[in-house]
This record gives sequence, C-alpha cells and structure tokens, in this order.
Amino acid sequence: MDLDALTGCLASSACLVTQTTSGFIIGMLLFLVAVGLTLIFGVLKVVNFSHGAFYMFGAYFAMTAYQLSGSFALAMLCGAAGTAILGLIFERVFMSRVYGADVLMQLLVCYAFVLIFDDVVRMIWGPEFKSMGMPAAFQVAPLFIAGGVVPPYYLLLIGVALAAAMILGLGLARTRIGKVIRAAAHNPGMVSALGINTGLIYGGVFALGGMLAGLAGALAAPVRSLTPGMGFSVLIESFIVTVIGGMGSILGALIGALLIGLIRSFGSLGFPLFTEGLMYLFMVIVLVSRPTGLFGKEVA
Amino acid sequence: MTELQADQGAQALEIPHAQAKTQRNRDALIALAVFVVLALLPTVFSSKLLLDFVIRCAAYGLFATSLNLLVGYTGLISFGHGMFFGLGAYGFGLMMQKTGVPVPVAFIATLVITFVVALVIGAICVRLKEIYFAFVTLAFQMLIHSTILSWVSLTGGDQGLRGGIPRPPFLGIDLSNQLHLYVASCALLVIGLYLMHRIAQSPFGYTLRMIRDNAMRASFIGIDVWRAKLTIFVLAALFASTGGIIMALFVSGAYPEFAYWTISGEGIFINMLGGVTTFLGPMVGTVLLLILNDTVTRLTEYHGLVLGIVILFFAIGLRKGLMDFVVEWYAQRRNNAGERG
Amino acid sequence: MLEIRSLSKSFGGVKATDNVTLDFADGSLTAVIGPNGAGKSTFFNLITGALKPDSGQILLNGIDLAGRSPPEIVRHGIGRAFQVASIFPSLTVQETMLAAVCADQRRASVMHRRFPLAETRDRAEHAMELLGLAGKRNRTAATLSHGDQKLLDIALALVLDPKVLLLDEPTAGMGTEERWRMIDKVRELWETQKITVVFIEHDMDIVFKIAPEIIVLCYGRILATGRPDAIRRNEAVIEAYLGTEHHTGAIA
Amino acid sequence: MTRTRKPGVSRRATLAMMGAGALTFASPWLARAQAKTIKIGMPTILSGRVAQLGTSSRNAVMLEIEKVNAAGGLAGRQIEMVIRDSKGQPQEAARVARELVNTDGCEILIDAEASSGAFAVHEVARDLGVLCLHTNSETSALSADPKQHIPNAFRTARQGVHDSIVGGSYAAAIAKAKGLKKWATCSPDYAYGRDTTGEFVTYLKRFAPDIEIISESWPKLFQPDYTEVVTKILQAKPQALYSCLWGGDLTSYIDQANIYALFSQMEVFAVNMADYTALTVVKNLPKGIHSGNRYIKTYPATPENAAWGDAYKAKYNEYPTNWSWENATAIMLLAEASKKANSADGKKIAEAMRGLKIKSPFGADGTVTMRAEDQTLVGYAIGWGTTIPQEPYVPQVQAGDWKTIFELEAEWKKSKGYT
Repeated sequence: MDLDALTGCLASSACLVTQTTSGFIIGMLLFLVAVGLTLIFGVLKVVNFSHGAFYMFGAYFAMTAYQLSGSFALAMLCGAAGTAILGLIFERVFMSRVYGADVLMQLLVCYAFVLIFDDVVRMIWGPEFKSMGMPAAFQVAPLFIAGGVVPPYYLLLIGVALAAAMILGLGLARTRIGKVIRAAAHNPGMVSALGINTGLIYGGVFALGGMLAGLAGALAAPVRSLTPGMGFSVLIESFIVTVIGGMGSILGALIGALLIGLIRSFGSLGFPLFTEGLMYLFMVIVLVSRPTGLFGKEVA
Repeated sequence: MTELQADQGAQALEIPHAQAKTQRNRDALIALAVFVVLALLPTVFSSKLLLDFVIRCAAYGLFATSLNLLVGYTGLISFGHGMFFGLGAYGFGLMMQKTGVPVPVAFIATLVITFVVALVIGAICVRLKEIYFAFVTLAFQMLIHSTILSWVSLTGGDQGLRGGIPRPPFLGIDLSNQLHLYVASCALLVIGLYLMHRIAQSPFGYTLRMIRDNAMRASFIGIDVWRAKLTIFVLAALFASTGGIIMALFVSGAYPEFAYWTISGEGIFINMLGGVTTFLGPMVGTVLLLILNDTVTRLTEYHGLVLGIVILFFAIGLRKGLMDFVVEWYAQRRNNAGERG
Repeated sequence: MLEIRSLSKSFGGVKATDNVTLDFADGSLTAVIGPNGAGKSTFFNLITGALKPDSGQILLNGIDLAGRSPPEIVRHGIGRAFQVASIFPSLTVQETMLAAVCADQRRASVMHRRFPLAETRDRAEHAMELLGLAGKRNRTAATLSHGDQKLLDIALALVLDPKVLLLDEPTAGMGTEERWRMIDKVRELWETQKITVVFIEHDMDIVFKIAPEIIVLCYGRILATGRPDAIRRNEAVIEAYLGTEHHTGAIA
Repeated sequence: MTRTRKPGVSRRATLAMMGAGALTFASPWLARAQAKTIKIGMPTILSGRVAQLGTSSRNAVMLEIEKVNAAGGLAGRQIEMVIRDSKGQPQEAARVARELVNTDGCEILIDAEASSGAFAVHEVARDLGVLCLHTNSETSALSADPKQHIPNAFRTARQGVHDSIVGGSYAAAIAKAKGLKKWATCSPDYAYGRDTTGEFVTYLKRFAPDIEIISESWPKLFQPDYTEVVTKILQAKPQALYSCLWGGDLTSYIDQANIYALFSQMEVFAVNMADYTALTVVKNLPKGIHSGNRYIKTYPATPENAAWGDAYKAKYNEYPTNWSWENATAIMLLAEASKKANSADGKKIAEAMRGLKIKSPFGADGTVTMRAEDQTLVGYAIGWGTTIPQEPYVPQVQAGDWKTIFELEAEWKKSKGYT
C-alpha cells in the first residue's frame, strides 16, 4: 500500500488530469468491448464468452490491412467490418442452434470458440507476438492540459468510443430498428409474431457487438502487442464491467468501464500490488449489494 | 430433462423400509468392490501411466462430482468452485510444509479451513440467484486467486509452493511411494463418491432437487432454501477440497492455477461432457476429458482446435452429456422393447 | 383460530390491503371473492409470508406470524396452494410427497438416511390417496394433466398437516365439469380433514353453492362478510361487481 | 444406433490402449537397454500467450539434435526428441514430464518450462531421479537454494542474479556519469519480475549508493494496457527507469510509453529489450534504450556466434531468441558430457556434466561451464549496451565481468542463507 502517493496525486492537478485521462483511456477501450457483451446479453440473454476473440480478430485484421495498405483509416474499417461479418456468421451458424438449450450449453459453445479462434489465429499469424506500429500521423508530442499529459492518439480513441456510445444510445432510443431491438429484448415472441425476422435481429446484434469489439481491437492495435489469446484478459475485464454496470445496460457499461478505468489508474498509485484484486473486490461488493448491477433492471 | 433421473430416484424411494438396509449395504458393498478392483489394478498392470491417470481422475472426479451436486442437483451454477480445489491444495501443502503435522491431521485441518471459508463465502453467495450467483462465485474465485498471487510470503505467489510437500509415513502408509498414493487416492475417491451418492439420494438430496425445480414452492412447504443451499455449498466445497489435496500430493506442490477460474470452467465442462442428470456423469466426463486431453496434446499442439470441435459436437450435436445420452437411449430402447413385448 | 388484525400493505401509495380485520374459526370453509385487483392474492401472500405486511397482526392460535418467513409460517400450520399449479416438474408424484414430508419432519438424520421411515411413507400415501393421485405415483409431475397438477399442488400443502389451508383459485384454468370435480374435492377435504379452508374463487355459482362463509374484498378493503344469501343481496357487492366505468378503469 | 455404442467402444478401446501400454512397459529396462535410439522428453509451452517460448526452444533443440545425431548420437545412440505442450500450466507440466518418462520411455528431460512449470518439473525429476536440464527458468532460487538441489537436475539458462549484478554495475556507472539520482522501476508482478528487480536495485545501490527509488510499478503479467503505469511514472518524474518486462508485454509497454514521449524524458534500462523477439517487432523502437544482451548474433562478436544465428535464421526464417541459445546449450552440454562419460546413461552423464567446460558460441570467452557446486551454467556471454532501431540493434555491448559476478553472487547467496 502506498496511500501517500495516492493522496499526493489527489492534491495535484497535473496528476489528477493525467491519471483521470489515463483511467478514461483504459475505460473507453473496455467500454467498446463491454458494450457488445452487454448488448448481446440484453437481447439474446447469452453471455458471449467468446467476445474477447472478436477484439483479437479486430486487432489482427487491422494490422494486416495496415501492413498491406499503409492506411490507418482502412485498417480501422477492416478491423470493424471483418469482425462484424465474423459475428454474423458465428451467430447464424452456431449460436442460433443453442438458443433453446441450457445456459451452460451456450457457454460451452462460446468456450469452444475461444479455443478454436485462438488456434486459428495461431495458424494464420503465428504464435509470436506482433505489433502494428503507430501511424506517422500520430507520432507527435503529447498535449499538456492543466499540467496533465494527454497523447493525441488517445484523444482520437476517446472520441471514437464516445461517438460509438452516443450513436448506439441514440440509435436504440430513436430509430425504428432500435425500437425493434429493444422490443426483441423484452419479448421475442411478440416481435416474431409481428412478422419481424428475429433471426435477422439476433444476427445483427451479434454483428454489431462483434464490430464494436473489433473496432476496440483495431484501435488498440497500434499500442498493444498482438498475440493469440490477447482477447482473454480484455474479456475478463469487460465482463467485470458489464456485471458492475448491469448486464444489458449500455449506460451501465459506460459507467462501469470508466469506474474500472479509474480504479486501475488511481489504484495503481495507492495499491500497486493489489490493483487487480481491487477490481474483483469492487465486483463482489456491487454484486452482493445490488445483484443486477448499478444500472441493471430488477429481474422479476 | 430430468425425467430419467427422477425415475431412478423413484426406484430408490419406492423400496420398502425392510429392504432399505440391504440396499444400503449393497451400495457400500459396491463401493468396496470398486475400491478392491482399483487397488488390485497395479498387480495386473504395472504401467505407471495408469496409476498416474487414476490419481488424476480421483482429484478431478471428486471435484467435478461435487460441482454437480451444485449444478445438477441444486441448480446452482457455480463458476467459482475451483477456489475450494485450490484451497485444499494450498491448505494441505502449507500445513505439511510449515507445521509438519501428520498427514491425517493436515487433511482434517484443511477440511476444517475449507469448511469455514466455504461457510463465509457461501453465506454471501447463495443469496443471489441464477446468473448472478455464477458471477459472484467467479468474483470470489478471482479474489482468492489475486490474494494467492499477492501474498507471496505465505503462498510463494505465482511460483506456487516450492520444494515439494513433505509426507511423513503414518500407519504404515507412505504417500511418497506412488503405489501408496495411488491406493490412498482410490480410497478417497470411492469414499467421496459413496458419501456424495448418499447425500444425493437422501431426503436432503430431494430437497435440493425441489429447490432446483421450484425454489419458491420449496419455501412454502417449510424448506429453508437459503440454509439448504448453504449446506450443499459447504458440503460440495469439502469434496472439492479433497480433490485439491489429492492433486497437491500428485504434483507435490500447489500452484495459483489450481485456484484460477479455468479450473472451475473445466469442472463445468466435465459435467457437460459427462452429463449432469446422472450421478456418475461427471465421473465419466472426467475420464473422457483426461483421455481427450492426454491424447490430443500428444498428437498436436493445436489441441485447442480439436478440443473446441469436440465440445461443439457435444453442445450442438448431442445437446447433452454422454451419460444423459446413453441413459436416454437405453430408456428408449427399453420402452420400445416393452411396447413390442 | 386464525385472526387477522388491522393488516395493511401498500405498494408505492396504492393500498393493496387496507386495514383488514377478520376471524377464521377452526374448521370453517370460507371463500374470498372480489373483482380483479381487489387484493385477494396479496391478502394470501401476506398471510403466508410471501409479502411482509406494513402493519397489523396475523394470529394463529394466539401466535403472531406477521412478517415471518414462508418456511416458518408453514411450520406453524398454514399451508398454501397456488393459482398456477406450483410443483416440482422433474420429481414424480410420490417423490414430491415423500420429500415434502421429510422436509417437514426435519430430523437431524435427514442428511444421511436414504430411505423413508414407515411414518413418512404413510403420510405421503395418505395425501396421495386423499387427492386421488395414488395411481399416478410414478408419473413425473411435468407429465401430469393440468387438473392433476393442481391436485398435486394441493396435496403438497395437505401432506404437511396444516391447520389452515389457503387455496388460491383451485379451479383456475379448468373446464366447467372439471371445476365441479375440483370443488367437490375441496369440500370433501374440508369435511374429512376438519381443517380451516380459505379459498379464492371467481366462479360465483361455485362460491354461492359450497361456501358457508364469504368475504368480499375490493380495493384492499373488506366490502362485506357473511353467509351466501346475505352477500347475494348486498348493495355494495352488487355495485362492485357490476361496477361503473370509473371502477373498472381503476381496477384494470 | 452405431453412434450410441460409442461409450462402450471407447471404454474398451481405452482399456485396450492401457493394456497395451502396460504390456509394453511391463519390462521397460529390458526394452530400453536394447533400444538403439535414446528418447529425450521435452515439456514446454507450445500454446497460449508464450507459445513462442516453446517454438523457439524447440527450434534450437532440433537444430542441435541434428548435428549430434549426424555425429553419431549419444554414445552411439540416435536421439529422438519427444516434445509436448504443457499449456503453461504447472500441473500439466508435471503430468507431461511424468508421462514422458513413465510411458514414452524418455531417459532424459529437457525442461523448457517457464516460472512455476520449472519448479513442478523439478519435483518430478526429484521423484523419478531422471536427468533433467532446466533450460528456460532464470529464477535464481531454482539452483541457488540448497533445498531445491538434487543431483540429477541442471540449469543451462542464464540466472536472474547474474543479470542483476552486471546490470547494476553497468547502470551505476551510467548513473554516476550522468548524475541519475532518482529512479523508478516497472516490472511484471510475478516472481521473476520481483526478484530480478529487487536484485538489480540492490546492486545498483551498491555501486552507486546515492541513488533513490522514487516509484515502483507492478503491472500484471500479460496486462494489455499499461497506460496507468506510464502516467504514474511520468508523475514521479524520475531520471531513470528500470524494467524487466519482456516479450509482448515489453513491446506493448514501449508502444504505449512512446506516445507519452516517456523515452525522451528519462534514461531507460530494460534488461530484456535486446532480444530479437522484441527488437524486430517494435515498429518505432526508441534510440538509446539500455539493455542486457539476450540473444544477439553480434555479441559475442565471434564468427561462431554469427554462424549459429545465421544457420538458425536460414532454417526457421526468424532470428533465435534468448530461449533458443539456452536450449541449444543444453544439447551441446549433453553431447559433450555423454562423450566424456562414453555413455548415454543419465547418471553417468550427470556425473560427467558437473564442472564440465565446453566450447560454445554463447560463451563470454568462447566457453561455458556447468558449475559443479550448484549445477547451473556460468561463463555465458553477458553484457549491456544501448539500442538503435535497425540491425545490428545493439552495436556496442559492454561485457560483464565474471570475476565480479562470482564474488557478488557468493555474497548474495550468503545473505540469502543459501550457503
């Protein structure tokens, strides 16, 4: 424990700004993965255990596209679009077969794909870790805001994630498709009775979730090393995020992700050896006091 | 899903009281016979592989079967059952390394520790329902894993308990001799399975099934659901802990991986593989998974791919565990035969 | 003797049970009626502990049970069956009965005794025979007909030897003929078992024909109590049932 | 219908398999004595996040085995490698190791496990008495702690404490020259990270007593995001940073620290930087990172070393890793010891190996020695230098002095109560 460091930081604006933005950065990437997880759970009631694999594929797709084309924008697009297609196929071909079955069967199918996807990546890209490299446009000096340091690339990252959150939130609240998705979450039988193809919605939600995770992977590719199994630790953290925020709640995912980000950034000052444990402790406390999470709806 | 299981139960409950005693004796006799056969195996086959295999089966089998008491019988999907496996391994290993008490004392003491920890964690966890129970058990598992990693001075952190686990001979049993360890593991396995079977078939076992089926109704016939769940949570933890002790003796150490959530995941996987609706399903699943693991890792380093495809076969193809499938198929055949006759 | 004293419960300002005071004499058979949303099920839920009352007392032979947990209340002798048959789908009829009796006996040996004692078996047998389920003892509950499932639900309550039996719409979801069979059964049980029975019923023909005592609930209050002929002539009851637009709107 | 018979068949098949296994090994000693080939078992990590450890270890072993076999094998017996994946789990490593010996008939183990896996295999070696060469575990205690000592286990890897002594003295010299007083550390939170960092700091302070550690960060192993660690270090404003992050974690860290311009604000000492795994992967490698050598074909600057690196590259189309030379050394030592003992018997090889000095491309003076007292490798090339972003990556390596290493190591052992 190093509480002096923590209080010292809380007293200095430079440190506050830096650590807070660093918490936001960690949180925003987590949010992109977690929001897909929470969306899929909300609509399909499936805990998509293989969600980390989409993050991994997003990163690998982006890296390959970047190496081939040299265009950062194209790399991001490939990461997002590629995983969207993958998500759609995954849902239509495999997940759709186990909706009626036990929750455990669904988990098992996801678990199978965690294993399969990791090996597929290892077959295609090899077992060694890779790095995409930072595009030249972002190899610039960091900005200083109120004494705190903020790299421009991370501003882009936060911007993209926030935009995704807003588009998603507004889209679900305002558009027709959004309403159908929300209706499907509450009453799938009703939606299919109205002549709407639930299969299409389910596939679409999976594709959307996959796309967001893929986008997160693509955005992370320039700053994180790529390796088979890289999705795993991200999955665990985004899982904590969704549980804390409330399974099925997009706002919950956002708040949960930011909370975890801040716990990490300030926890690493105060409790450098127990930062991880801090997250689990927080999760236990939330679950015990409010099982459905901070923003989850009470289950009847 | 559980029609068959209920069938079997009906037979058990139907037997008049006079026969109950003989039935009970029969179970004990079967357990004894299985133990004798297992214990005599090494005299027929001298393969050390077989001994190692059975020891591992005992460790994982106790763990998986105890998990099934929660998952299959009570409907409590625990993602954190592995913490008790780890607790058993660490508790026993530390006890032997630090205190030098005789093996049976360390064994009992480890179970007492597990009992206390499971009581505290269980009291918090069983209040939650369904998927939230799964989450909170997972969170506790990760918390314990983090603690093992952080508490280096006691646990050795990520390096685990090093330097081997001393095991002074007691009552003529020397657990550092592989043959002795083998027989002891078989004994623990058979006794453990026998006890768990007794629990599953006891009225309490039926109380658990009632809670699984309809917890609300159970509380309206006077069952204290919370207490019953807590009881089985603690009991299952004790058997899982025993599995962990066997594992610690087998590898002569304890490692944080034993308390990691993947152990719980493997337990769930074993249950699904073997089937949760029969008592022996998890045991069959254990043998299957271990054989699968051992052969596939021999043949290819892409075992994840192979294992994944096998899982898909069970989850999407069969949609149930192997024992469920066999029992259903057998029942169907019996029905067909009955109709024809 | 079951005495309800000033029992109240409200949900966010809506009074679902409003200062209800009632006596149920030992061995009485009482029907509870009232329009939809009158608070009948809430009333049952309060007595059986599914809901905690805001205030008031529930005295069974002088012991206050208000606010206690369902298992405790059951053990004091108030049994209950549900509107939608609440059973254990994967257990057979016989297993259900035996397991329920075992749970009731609560002996320490319950953990390790695998086979039922004679006493346990006799109680289970008795309940099955009373409800006419003995012939279906090895059927899984999920495979029973709707009517049999309701009977099983009642048997579950009865096997615990309750002093008071609360039946929430025993005839719900049944055809006319089946209803009469069921209600005859209920009456027969009441007569042979000498227990206090309180049941909720929608079908007025049934209520007026078999219930010696009737309680009418409306908006959580007692509108009227009394014998069938008195209730039939009660102005307030007629108004509540015929209702005005205003009333039905509020109830829905 | 046929499908439903599966359980019966599989059980029977399994029993048959076990039976066959039992028959084969019912008289193993007879079978082995007559065998022409000698099997060497190698549990290692071939899947998961550090699969590269296993693959580059395997590559190096196979490269050397070919040479040994071409030269006649171990005392006339051709070597057959049996390499199995442990998935990086200690209990799997223990099981695989046991199985390799008990079932596959391996007479020697190459333990290419990391961290806790090595300790698990060590216990198996203790139990079975089989000759075992640890090739990847650099944790000092494995060989330094007399409680761990067994006569049949050797280590052919570098050792954390050696690294720290050389690193400490190198860093202290630079600290004195540049006036670096305030230091920060950032190392993975596991035994290797903690021990190595602790030892580095000890020796740094010994050589330059006036330095001060003002910030410590302990990210988790395989942590994907280091942002909070990077910013924490920036807040502390140290003049120098020490890190023993490695592999993908190190490259992630560099990429993430780069965009905070961390490397322009302090001197960075990253002991595991100068390994091709990290050097070739990082796209924007900052100039002037101080690093210990891992494997680099220009150090030692001998034709033998360059030739070995090129041969490896030619065969596998990638550069060798730190793990590669450690595993290659194991095979070289085995071959030499077997030649000296004129036997392929594990006990005799072990006897011959104690104190054996062999010629090696990886030796500081062209030789490496298996020190008899604690059965660990010494005399390997060890030094520090600074990086540049293209080949040869580390143009100048300042060699560590083995005499100093031995002195300080003896002192360290005493302080730990090992001697």
